[in-house]
Amino acid sequence: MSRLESLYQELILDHNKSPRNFGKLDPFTHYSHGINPLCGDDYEVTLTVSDDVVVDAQFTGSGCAISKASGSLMTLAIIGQPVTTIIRLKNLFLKMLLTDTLTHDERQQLGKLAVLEGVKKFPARVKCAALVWRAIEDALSPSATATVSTE
Amino acid sequence: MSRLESLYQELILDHNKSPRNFGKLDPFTHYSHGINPLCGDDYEVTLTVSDDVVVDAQFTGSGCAISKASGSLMTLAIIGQPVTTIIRLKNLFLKMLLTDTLTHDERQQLGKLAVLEGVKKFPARVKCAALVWRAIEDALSPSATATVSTE
Amino acid sequence: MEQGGVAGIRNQFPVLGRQVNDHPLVYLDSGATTQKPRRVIDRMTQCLTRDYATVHRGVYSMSQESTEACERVRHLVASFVNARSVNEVVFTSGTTESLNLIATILGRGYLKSGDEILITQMEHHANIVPWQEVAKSVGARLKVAPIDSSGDIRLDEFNSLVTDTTKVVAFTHVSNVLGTVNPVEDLVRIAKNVGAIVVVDGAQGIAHRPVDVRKMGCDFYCFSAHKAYGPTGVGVLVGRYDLLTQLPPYKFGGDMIETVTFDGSTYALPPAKFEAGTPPIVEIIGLGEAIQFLIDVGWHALLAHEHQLISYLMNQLSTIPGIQLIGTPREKSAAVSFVMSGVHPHDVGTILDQEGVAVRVGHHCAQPLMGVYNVPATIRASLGVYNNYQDIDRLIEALLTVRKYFS
Amino acid sequence: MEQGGVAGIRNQFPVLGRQVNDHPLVYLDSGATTQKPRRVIDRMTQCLTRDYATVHRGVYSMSQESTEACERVRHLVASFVNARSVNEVVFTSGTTESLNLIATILGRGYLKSGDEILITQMEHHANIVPWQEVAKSVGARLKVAPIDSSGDIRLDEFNSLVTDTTKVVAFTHVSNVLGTVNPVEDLVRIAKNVGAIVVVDGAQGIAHRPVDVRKMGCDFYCFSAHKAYGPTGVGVLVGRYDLLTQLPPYKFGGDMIETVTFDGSTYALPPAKFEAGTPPIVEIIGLGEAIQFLIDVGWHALLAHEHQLISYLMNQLSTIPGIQLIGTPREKSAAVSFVMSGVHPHDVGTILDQEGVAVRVGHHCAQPLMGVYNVPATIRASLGVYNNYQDIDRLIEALLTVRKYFS
Ligand SMILES: Cc1ncc(COP(=O)(O)O)c(C=O)c1O
Ligand SMILES: Cc1ncc(COP(=O)(O)O)c(C=O)c1O
Repeated sequence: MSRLESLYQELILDHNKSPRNFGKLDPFTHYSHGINPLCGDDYEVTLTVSDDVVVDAQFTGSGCAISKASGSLMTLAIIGQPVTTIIRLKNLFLKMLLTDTLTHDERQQLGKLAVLEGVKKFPARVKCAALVWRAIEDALSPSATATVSTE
Repeated sequence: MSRLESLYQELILDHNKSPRNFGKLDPFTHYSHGINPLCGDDYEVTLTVSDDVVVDAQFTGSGCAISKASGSLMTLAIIGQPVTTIIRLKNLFLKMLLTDTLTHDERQQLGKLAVLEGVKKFPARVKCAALVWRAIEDALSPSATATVSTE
Repeated sequence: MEQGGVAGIRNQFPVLGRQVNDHPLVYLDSGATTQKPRRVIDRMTQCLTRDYATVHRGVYSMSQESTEACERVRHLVASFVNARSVNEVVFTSGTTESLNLIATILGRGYLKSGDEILITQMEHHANIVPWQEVAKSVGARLKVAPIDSSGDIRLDEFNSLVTDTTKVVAFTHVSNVLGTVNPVEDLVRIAKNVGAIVVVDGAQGIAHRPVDVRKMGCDFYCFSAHKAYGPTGVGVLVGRYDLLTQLPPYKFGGDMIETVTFDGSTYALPPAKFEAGTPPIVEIIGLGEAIQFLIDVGWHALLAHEHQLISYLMNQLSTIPGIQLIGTPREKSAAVSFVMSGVHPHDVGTILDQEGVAVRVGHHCAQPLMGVYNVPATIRASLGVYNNYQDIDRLIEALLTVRKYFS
Repeated sequence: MEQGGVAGIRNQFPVLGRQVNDHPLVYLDSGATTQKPRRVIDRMTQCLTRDYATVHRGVYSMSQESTEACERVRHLVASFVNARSVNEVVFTSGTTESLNLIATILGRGYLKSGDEILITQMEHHANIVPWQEVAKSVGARLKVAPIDSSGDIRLDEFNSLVTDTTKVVAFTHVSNVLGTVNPVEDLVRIAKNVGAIVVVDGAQGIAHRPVDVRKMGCDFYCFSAHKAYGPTGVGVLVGRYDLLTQLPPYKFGGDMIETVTFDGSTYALPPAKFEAGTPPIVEIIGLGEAIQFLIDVGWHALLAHEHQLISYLMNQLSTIPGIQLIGTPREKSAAVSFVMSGVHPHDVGTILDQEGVAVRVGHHCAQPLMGVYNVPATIRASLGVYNNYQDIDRLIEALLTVRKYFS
């Protein structure tokens, strides 16, 4: 697989073309707005959290294939999960992008999200994949800021 | 004569050590203050002009050997001279410093002032020799500004 | 193609021999910054290895020579842009500083509450934000002249936006996104009808069109060396001498003063008044060499080369499905922006990079303009004197690769 | 003499092989600007011939590499001065801009009418005039702490000048005229008793004393690369991150914004917030190499070398009749100023230059200090890592030539 092929895998291109849970919950309990000023990626994430479980999640906005696929895959991964699990997933996901390679066990936990591992070879694109996860982190944090900006 | 010897001739060193007409006329009819901000040369020139003749002239202040000798020699050259002659001398003097070499005749007219011709080989010092003459030009001009600054 | 002034010119740019991601580099980001010809690099190296000394302050020979070398560059710049006098050329750190300088001193010494400042929709952030700030600080209003869909300033609207309360009109010579070459003389004429001060952002102009500030009639013209084959760290503000004399200084420190006491200071005359501190000495020397390079290539060759390549590029782009050009103005210079249906510019940038093709994707520091075209970002290929047909063919091939992934 | 870190170091500075007025160059003006080692020149050349691209804005590999290279320099600077975080390092065009930046933003966002700003009698114009201007614009008062006759700040007076109305204290780390190394930690302690913000002008400090901004306790530390074996056109402001966050921006343009609309703009976080426009990319790279050069020579060698040469120079000067030293402080760094009875410094400078000896004569951008010593100007010999005993012997010989003319 060439570097490009490992970045733009079928699954990513598919989620880019047809993002799942694309929209805005109304009403919602949690919200965050994630922007990347330099490349213009701009997403809103809305959540319905009940009893510390994310019962529904949507995202909307615009951005590159990586950020959009990441958002789509994220919603699938978090709906129905307890907040603590989501935080763990987020940490694992960012670890995959930013630091070491994952253990086999960790990759298992990430499931389909691991398809974004190819992004690691494109340092300029890491923040694209991370953006919606930063927004989730923000939305779920006690001190939610309403807008997070990655750079 | 080395370049240095041509710059620091006996006559110049003598006028630097014992500047003539060094002081400030009181009263005076014409005044100018010449400064060179970068090297700190700072002179006042006072004149008594009567019937378009400079009947007395003094200069005072501080500066390098070149500027001081130039001031001293200038006072000797202008006392007793009509303003028109002084303007001509000034133009000749600046011509000697800034542009062509002088004709034999012109050098004759400058008299002792021609001792400063060696300054021409030291472009950084030309403004030192010119400073008091710029001040005289200013003092005698209808729109005297009280302070002239050379750079 | 490579004839006249640009024949063999690629060999003068060492960086062009480089590989990127296993492909020979195709450099199409000259709008961001140009590569440097060997002679500019050599001139700077020579200065650093043989002639380096401070300016202005030394009576010793090397310092005088250094001062003279920098002043010769000032003369060269003055004649290159046809300034009225060498004292109209102020060295800055770049276009951004030049524009901040002029906005700041107009704010301190000229603009008043209720005055209007007019800019255009196609401005770079460097020609927007300083005016927003100065407007805020003096209570002036910032107005924005609209462009039409092809990327030209709407002259009718511009005309009616210039009124007696308009005190400053600031616009770009050439748009860094649209490639639009503005009709500077026409715009200046309109602005001068009401006596407004005119500031031209020449960042994209200086290396692409002959600049004659007297003919243009503008009061200030700003540019950076690094977009004109010269070094980073140096730029120019060309300004009308009487205005530079009347307006207050900008930065304070060594070399811009006449006398300093603890009770107050008096300032030197322009240009020294605006050049506080040790200037970018080696960079000024490099700027001089870059301008001499442009002169040696010659406007005839520069313009012909640019014209041919831009036509070819626009033509070739039109063969790719789903490409929308952003900016099809009457006169277009070296920047070609576009978007591709179904692909975000960022993805295009990454794929092109894998093919060794360097273009810029993003908002190009012109976010408001992105809003006008309702795109989050564009892909921009911008040309320099060293580009050739092959570079464009490589770009087109790489765009076809993009299409393979995003069909 | 040439041992440890400085052994053979002259060979690294190509300019030192040069002749001036038929004599081998003796360069004693490092206080104005230092010469550059081959490795700094080579690093810049390498960047220009192989790696040059813009920073921040490109997704293509060369631009990313360029961005990373510049950010590595930011890390290196941060660790060199022991900043709390890499985000405390702002690249500027030099000390003068750093000081103007901090004075301006303190004026916009912190100082109020009636506040006091305290500087000292030994400041360079760059650390006087910006404060005069900001004091004027906000209605604050500028106070001046006196020095004693040997050139040390009078701590008793300084102490009593720092009061509850003192909001900013700004002083130089090392005097460019007197060579005084100020007791930064003591001065900071006094200033911090009243909660004043402390700004240190490190132009003459950075290459001569280890700098530890945390240990110093200052809020801002400024320097230029070109006085520390690096390029012109780049400098640094190291600033406390919380203050950089709270204070308003300085220049406006690309890269310092988060979003721009025609109705207003929001700003990026520090350090980007203070770095509008294309930075001096190649110069930042050169600065990194210069700092690595200093690290490689090592403070042990640098300090020992400077100490030995300064002692020798002071000793040798005392053998010449009619020399008066200006500045005999407790701790003295590499600047040695003096006057000669019966000779104006300007004449000394010219004669020395004829002998190939480059010293600076004049007020050294410290006119008020000249007033304190009641001299119009001084002669200043200032040392760099490349100077040796022979340079000093040549200076002394040349001063004896001066005595021949002016006896
Ligand atoms: C039109 C325009 N104006 C201003 C600038 C700012 O120039 P610099 O970053 O060199 O200060 C640029 C370049 O980025 C530009 O394209
Ligand atoms: C003590 C001091 N402060 C500030 C400056 C100004 O530095 P620059 O000219 O590099 O901005 C200098 C050097 O001239 C200096 O010696």
